[in-house]
Amino acid sequence: MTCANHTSLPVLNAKDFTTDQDVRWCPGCGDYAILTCVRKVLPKLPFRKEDFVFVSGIGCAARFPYYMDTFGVHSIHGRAPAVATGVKLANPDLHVVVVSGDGDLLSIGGNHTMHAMRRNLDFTILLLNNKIYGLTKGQYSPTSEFGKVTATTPFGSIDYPINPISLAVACGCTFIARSIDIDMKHLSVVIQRAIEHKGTSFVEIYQDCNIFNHQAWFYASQKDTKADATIFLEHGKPLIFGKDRDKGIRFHQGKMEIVELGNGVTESDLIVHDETDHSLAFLYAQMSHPQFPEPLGIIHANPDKPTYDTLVQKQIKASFERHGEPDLQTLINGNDTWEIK
Amino acid sequence: MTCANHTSLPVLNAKDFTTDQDVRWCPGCGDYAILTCVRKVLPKLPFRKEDFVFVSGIGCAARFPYYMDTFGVHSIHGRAPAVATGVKLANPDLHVVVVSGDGDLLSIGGNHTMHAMRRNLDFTILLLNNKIYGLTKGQYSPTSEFGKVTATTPFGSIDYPINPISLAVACGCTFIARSIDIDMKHLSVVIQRAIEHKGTSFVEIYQDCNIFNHQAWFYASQKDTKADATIFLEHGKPLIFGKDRDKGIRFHQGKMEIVELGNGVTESDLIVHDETDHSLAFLYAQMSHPQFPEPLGIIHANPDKPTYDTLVQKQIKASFERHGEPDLQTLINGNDTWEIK
Amino acid sequence: MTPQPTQTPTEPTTLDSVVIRFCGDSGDGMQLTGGQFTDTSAFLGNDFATLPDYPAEIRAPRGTMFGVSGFQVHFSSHDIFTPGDTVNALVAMNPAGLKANIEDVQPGGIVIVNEDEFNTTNLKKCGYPQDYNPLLDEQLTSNFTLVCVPMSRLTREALTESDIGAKAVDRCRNMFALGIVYWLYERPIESSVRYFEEVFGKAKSKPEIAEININALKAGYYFGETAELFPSRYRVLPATHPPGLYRRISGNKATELGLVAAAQKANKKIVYASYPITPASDIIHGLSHLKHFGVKTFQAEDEIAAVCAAIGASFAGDIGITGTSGPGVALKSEAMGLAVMLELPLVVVSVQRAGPATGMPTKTEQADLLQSFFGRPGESPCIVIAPCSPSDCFMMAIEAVRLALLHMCPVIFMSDAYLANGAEPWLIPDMNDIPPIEVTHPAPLTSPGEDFLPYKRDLETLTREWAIPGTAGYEHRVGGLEKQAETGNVSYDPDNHHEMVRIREEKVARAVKTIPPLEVRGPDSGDALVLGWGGTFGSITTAVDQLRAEGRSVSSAHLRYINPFPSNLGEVLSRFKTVIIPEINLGQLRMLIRARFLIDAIGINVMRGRPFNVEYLTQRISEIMDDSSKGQDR
Amino acid sequence: MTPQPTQTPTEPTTLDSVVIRFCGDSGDGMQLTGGQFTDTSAFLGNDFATLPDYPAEIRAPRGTMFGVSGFQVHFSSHDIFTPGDTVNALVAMNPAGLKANIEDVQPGGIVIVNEDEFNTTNLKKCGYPQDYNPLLDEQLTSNFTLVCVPMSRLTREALTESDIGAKAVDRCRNMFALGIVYWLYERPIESSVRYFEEVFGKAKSKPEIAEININALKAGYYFGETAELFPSRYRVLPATHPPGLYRRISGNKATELGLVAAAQKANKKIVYASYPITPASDIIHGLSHLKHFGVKTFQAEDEIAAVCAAIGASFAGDIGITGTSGPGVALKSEAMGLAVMLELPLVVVSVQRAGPATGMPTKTEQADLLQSFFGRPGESPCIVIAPCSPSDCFMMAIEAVRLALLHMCPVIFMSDAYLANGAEPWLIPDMNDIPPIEVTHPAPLTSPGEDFLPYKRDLETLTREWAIPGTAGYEHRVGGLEKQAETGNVSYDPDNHHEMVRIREEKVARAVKTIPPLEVRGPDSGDALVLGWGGTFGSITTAVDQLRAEGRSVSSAHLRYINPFPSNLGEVLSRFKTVIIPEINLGQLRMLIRARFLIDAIGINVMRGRPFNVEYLTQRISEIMDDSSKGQDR
Ligand SMILES: Cc1ncc(C[n+]2csc(CCOP(=O)(O)OP(=O)(O)O)c2C)c(N)n1
Ligand SMILES: Cc1ncc(C[n+]2csc(CCOP(=O)(O)OP(=O)(O)O)c2C)c(N)n1
Ligand code: SF4
Ligand code: SF4
Ligand SMILES: [Mg+2]
Ligand SMILES: [Mg+2]
Repeated sequence: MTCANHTSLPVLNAKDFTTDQDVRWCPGCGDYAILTCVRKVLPKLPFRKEDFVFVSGIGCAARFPYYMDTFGVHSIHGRAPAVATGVKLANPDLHVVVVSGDGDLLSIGGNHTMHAMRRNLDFTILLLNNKIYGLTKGQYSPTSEFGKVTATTPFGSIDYPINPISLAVACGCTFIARSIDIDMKHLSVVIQRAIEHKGTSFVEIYQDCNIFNHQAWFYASQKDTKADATIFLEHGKPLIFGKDRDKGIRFHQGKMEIVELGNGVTESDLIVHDETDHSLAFLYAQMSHPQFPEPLGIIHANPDKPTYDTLVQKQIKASFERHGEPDLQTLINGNDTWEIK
Repeated sequence: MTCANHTSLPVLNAKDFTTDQDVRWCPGCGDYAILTCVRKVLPKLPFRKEDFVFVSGIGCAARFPYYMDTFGVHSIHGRAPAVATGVKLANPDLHVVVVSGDGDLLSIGGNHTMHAMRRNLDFTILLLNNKIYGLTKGQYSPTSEFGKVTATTPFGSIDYPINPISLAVACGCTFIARSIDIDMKHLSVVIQRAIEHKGTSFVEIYQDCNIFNHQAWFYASQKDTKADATIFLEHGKPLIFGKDRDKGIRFHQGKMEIVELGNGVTESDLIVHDETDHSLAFLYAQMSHPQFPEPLGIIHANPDKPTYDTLVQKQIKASFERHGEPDLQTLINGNDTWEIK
Repeated sequence: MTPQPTQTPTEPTTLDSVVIRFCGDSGDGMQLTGGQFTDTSAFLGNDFATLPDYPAEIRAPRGTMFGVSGFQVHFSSHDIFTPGDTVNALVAMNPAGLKANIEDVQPGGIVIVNEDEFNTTNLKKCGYPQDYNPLLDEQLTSNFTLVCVPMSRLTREALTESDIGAKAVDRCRNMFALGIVYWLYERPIESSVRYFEEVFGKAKSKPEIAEININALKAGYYFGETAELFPSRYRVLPATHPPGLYRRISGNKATELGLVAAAQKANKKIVYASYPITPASDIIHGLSHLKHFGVKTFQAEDEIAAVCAAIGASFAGDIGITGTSGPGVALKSEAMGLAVMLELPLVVVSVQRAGPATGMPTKTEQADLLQSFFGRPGESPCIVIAPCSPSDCFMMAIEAVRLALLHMCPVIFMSDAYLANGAEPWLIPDMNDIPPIEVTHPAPLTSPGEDFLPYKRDLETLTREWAIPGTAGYEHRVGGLEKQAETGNVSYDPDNHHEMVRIREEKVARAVKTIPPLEVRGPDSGDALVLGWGGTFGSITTAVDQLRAEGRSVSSAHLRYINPFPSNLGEVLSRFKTVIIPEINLGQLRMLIRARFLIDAIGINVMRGRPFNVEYLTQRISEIMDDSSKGQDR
Repeated sequence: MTPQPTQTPTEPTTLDSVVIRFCGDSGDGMQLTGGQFTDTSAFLGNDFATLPDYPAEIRAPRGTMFGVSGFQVHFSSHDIFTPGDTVNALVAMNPAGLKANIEDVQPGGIVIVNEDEFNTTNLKKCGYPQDYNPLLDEQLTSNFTLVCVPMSRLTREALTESDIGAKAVDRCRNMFALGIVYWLYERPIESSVRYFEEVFGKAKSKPEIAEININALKAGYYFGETAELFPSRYRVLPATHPPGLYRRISGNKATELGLVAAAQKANKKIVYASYPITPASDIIHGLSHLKHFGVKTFQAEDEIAAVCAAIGASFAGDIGITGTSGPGVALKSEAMGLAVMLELPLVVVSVQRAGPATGMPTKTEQADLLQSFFGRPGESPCIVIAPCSPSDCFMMAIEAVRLALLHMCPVIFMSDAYLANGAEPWLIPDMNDIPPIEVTHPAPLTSPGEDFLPYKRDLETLTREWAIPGTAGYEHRVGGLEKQAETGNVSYDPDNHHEMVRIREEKVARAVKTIPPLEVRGPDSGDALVLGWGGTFGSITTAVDQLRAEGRSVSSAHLRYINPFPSNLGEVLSRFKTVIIPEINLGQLRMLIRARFLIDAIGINVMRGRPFNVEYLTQRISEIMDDSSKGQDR
């Protein structure tokens, strides 16, 4: 049941992680690329196939586990992080990946997502954010932009959206990243790092819902806009972006500010990305289109905060050390018995 | 049913807001002071008594409405913000105050709190934070400090606490404040501002649970420590604190830093509190004891963001303007009828 | 505009009723096609019933079995109650559609296929063995009247003049198919032409789209006429409906309109708070357009928030309504208990789907009845009612609101996926004939008066007064803790609790006084009574009418009010030797009836995610009537 | 160490059994006092049963009615089953305690009060009219043996030498009172002395606290002896219990231990995921100390997260358990449906309290039975069992785990507030006598073998195999959508759904094979059978035994397994002319019995948040037996 210390691992490939079930997403759905990506990343990791568990809620994205030839639970709407918590409590050696949609993880399931992150459970959450409810045919989600016209908001939504990264930062999540379905290479790197991370790793993935919200991410995915609308974070590198890489971000009075490079402004004036810096993450959390380019990449990573799973095990170990071999009869008897002869 | 435009309001006092029900909190409970404070604040407001609705969940704090001679709902655990939302949808002219505990509003009810804040519903949330579950006799709550020994964590809790201010900031809450039960004067000011605010106003109140968590807030309430452990925010004033008001906070590389005044460091180097600055709120959200003094006062206030309630009314109005007087029969008939003679 | 016949056709065969099913890929527009056919039949004066059947996936990859979408229309010259058991004519736009539906077609039935889609790729996608083409299979050709039409090619050819792009052109195949069927069943194309002109011609101002669809439709119609593919045309005469203005209506639409009508009749506003879930989402979609009718819709963060917002709205004086399906009802159950305790009006619309858990979310079932009775802790009585047909959702939605307001308690309205999506013609009622719903709130006190007693009751109905925030002098607190009679203060007094439990129970029981007695269809005594509730009305009525026509001593009755039961229920049951209860569950109403009346009611219980098959029902009813041993259904 | 009598006392009166109730303010330590008295009685060999009764408020302002806390002990020289209807001796530490409890005292009973607390402030706080002191009321003095003791003053005087502070000294009044009572009932003080020495003397190293408590206790004892306030001392002889080692046990403690024992017997770890709620919280409190027994506790963010974590844990191979009360069960209901669909072991501990909604959270009730049967959408069968006494919680908790593992489905364990908090002596079973629980998981495949079929079933039990993550070759997916038989793949096939619904139902029904038949207490046929379930065992047994002793033809039987019913239930019922079902609800089991067996079972239904009053029960049973009209209970 435990799976530590494997001396030799079989060589696997994406096909080994592919089930015999036909994938049932709409043609052109961004979920396909993400699935392909995950199938390719897993064989690269030094883990056994049978130690993976994929857990999801309900939604288009949440069909994910059916297509991964690993252990998997397609649970109920919004509860994937809670189910995943149970899996890890039972067996901390498993590699657990939660995959679900923005409605699932932020609307009905927002609380579980929040509490998993603050507890630093050692699993990965892939939030497939298409800014819409796909499976129920196009209602707005907590990430939909203000004013969005959808099935339930014919005159435009009046909810201000939540920024998932902001939430993750506020909850003290120890690994926070963002990527996009169309950039398979970037996505692969991010997902691999996320699964490798010890602690809750949260990845927001911009995902195209081809049917109900096709243009939602165009600013971040289309050739003509993406270079200005996004910024790739690299640990130790200054924050530069733009089609001609001529723009950067620097501090001004504790806030971020976009500057043009040149005219006395040089790279050395710019903020240097440090993924271990949690305060910086608070600043990235405030960057959103169109005021700012939106950060893609690993926003924050803190591998040192003990995980919930580890702490559970530590307390169990301490308890064993204190009590020695448990004796059931002694426990049942308790301290106050009397005998009748 | 509507209550706008009152020309003359009766003069009321705290007693007018007091029910005939005996208050049933434990002797010494911090909730008493908060109750007294609220009873004193309401008469100061230019609102009619019958337009107040107090809504709570379940917990010691949640008994609040029974003691307020206003309309009130003592609902179920964690759901007060949702009930309050319904009240405001029905009648936006009411003044709604949610009062509940840390377990209620952040554990089981975390999601409703979060979504109410992001929607900017026009009501006040008073979070009576005693860092413990009082009513169920002393289990740890999401705000309890790491390592806390409680009924369910005999070996210390292993959950990292959530910072309520952080969460409020992440959700874009338009009024965020913090106060403490023992400082009635400060508390009154904060609560009054909160109720006056248009939009979701969130007030974290440090509250002493005399029975199960008596010393939790000592650092912020006791004479010898409080001046160093807290900092009072005042709009337009520099961030100064300490028993001798000799310490301040300034920016350093986009972060906050504590400095001693003197030796070349002057007040003008310090951050000046601007309650309208949302980015600043992100920084306050990161200040916690013992690394930083904890900010008390109005952390953020943005009265300009349209409230959910207003937007609902706006859409209704627009709809009326578009459609004119609604005719039920026309609606029922629809567009595709046929007649049989 | 319907093309006039250029040659004298053979005289069409007149049929009593026909069941036609359109099927194809989710992207093939089958729901629209079926809807158009239904509307046209409606205008012709046929009675009809429809059964849309779509997959849980939004748009599974083209050509796969999961992606098959279907729409069945039963149209007739006499009164019908169901969408029909077996299909007389199947239109299959691709191999997957054919494969998934062929077994429902009656032997000798017409099968029209788009032969262009029967290529190797598509055949493989739906799992046919290599080198096999069903169109060449003796089985198919000998058992059915197979009509192969190269619809893709013909549609393209018909639209060569359009320069709108191949994709849009290809999307018109369904209209080509509809044209053929219109010709076959002698239906005029006007109504559909008008539809395209209105929807695309004006509103969305895409006149080209309107044009190509209309042209494809015409092309199909002409093709039917010209190609002489069919042995005969068919005619289904108008039904003899009572005179009046009619519309097609689905259960969800009727529910939506009923709620609005009730609110207007009560002179109240609605807060409809909901979280999207199949098959209930349509209701919030529809209502969200009706802000000018005083309808406020709220898409909550989850079902719990939705019901709580509805409760909050009711406290503040609007009518709080929340709609969902079984999994959502489960989540709402704690808060529904709160509403029971607060004694506030609340309507819970429960559109049942096949469970347990996520189950089969787009399919129908009746297995949430006991959840609505007992799915809450403590003794927590709610009124439970259930519409029996798509159009009945209108009147029953009004009833739900009326009962909630009159009795100050939650009313659960049990619809289901079949009712929700199925449609039928509806003789539109005159809104003036619907009586107003009286609601009173105490008026503000001008001088300090007596203390308000929020839990003081009307002696007749046992309901309390509904005093709302904003009313001076009526400040009061409600909550989930047990309350002292009259004052409503928190009370842990043992006798008070016992009394309050009894009062809440009795209050709901007294609702019986304003609900109509149960009516029996057929003689009011006899060998057997077939008792049903909810969406099975159509199948049961059809089956029992048929058996009675065959001379059997059997009647039917349908419960639309379930808690409380109509006052005459026990007496009605006692007049029959056997009581048979068909349900799309394992016997939930049956259990309630057995417990209450101690009669050995026999169940017929089939859970296939679909309405009952009338033939099966007929057969089982006779068997049970024949069988003295009266064994339970398998 | 018990002080030896200095003067020859009058010979004590021997009594069969005594009911004593300690009451006072929440801060007066009544639960501790009652517990100590119970322990001492246990050591003396009495049988006993206890009923703690505390307010929902933590510590309402001193002296108010809401703040009254009570603890009742029934101790006896023969077998007893209930904490007793009427109180023989009341100890009231303050006016509120007296006021709240006096009506339960038998006429002529002993009432010992701390007269120091009957001052104007306190009398006013509990609502007595001005200038009225009940101690001076003829009513009280003539109806009861009133013994007024200035306990506050005497305690202070007894502890003058201690310099620990007035507050701590005052807190010892309860021990002074206990001392008096010990003297009155001839109980030795040793056991309590030892308690204080152990708890405060060592563990928390507060020897002064131990000392003052012990001194107060002794002072009370001496006072009893010296003061000659009582007409007589009383003696209750030891009961004739079977030989063996005993302990006092409450239902919650027994549940906790039973779960641990079951896990050990199954050689499995437990994940107990829960969200605090009265009266279930004790269980997670207790279990959180037992990490070395392989018990992992998880305080989740809410009840939904708790049950989902338990399901996740079961998927991964631990025993997933979740515990709560009615409102929590409501929240868990959607996920319980998921567990039904996943066919994983899950134990749901439901400790019922008085509802609906928040109700009376510290009081007992049995009104969640139907919720456990039907509180989920769809046909969603769970096994339901219910312990019948505090100690029975131990064996039934083991049964819950056994059945969940054996049948791969949720098992709902229905305890209640009375069982949870009540205590009785328990003959501790030998753990070696408890048979192991066999669990198997498929072992890893070493070479790629056949495809694993997760929903292939054991032909006998219909359960599927439990293959857990980490096992090579057994990768599989489970989910809430309907699944194809055997493969477990998603399936919307109509016939498959029907079959799966039937299989899930049948699987639970087959659990009947491993559950014991129902036993009848008394003759196995006769005029009446009184049938109960859950926490009413004690009252029913006492009442029926008494009626039988009076010569009536009545037996009793208690259902501990409710879904499925024991196989012989129908047959047992058929042997009695009348079946009477007392329940602390409005007739929930009664409904199930009536529906299943079509017998006119009569209910006795009293919902006062307390166990049945035995006298009332006895009287109602006779009335029903006498009354041919057999009307239902009011
Ligand atoms: C309890 C419950 N409520 C509602 C639903 C209906 N439902 C299914 S998926 C979904 C939202 C899907 O949105 P998202 O999570 O963003 O996933 P996507 O389909 O966009 O990938 C909803 C509301 C459900 N299945 N269960
Ligand atoms: C659904 C539900 N779950 C659990 C409970 C039990 N419960 C009541 S109050 C409470 C927590 C109280 O903590 P908090 O909100 O911090 O309030 P406090 O008592 O500390 O003021 C809990 C767990 C409940 N009443 N309902
Ligand atoms: S509806 Fe959108 S998210 Fe769902 S499968 Fe289709 S394209 Fe993807
Ligand atoms: S338990 Fe704590 S929070 Fe609750 S009333 Fe007592 S002191 Fe206050
Ligand atoms: Mg989405
Ligand atoms: Mg608290």
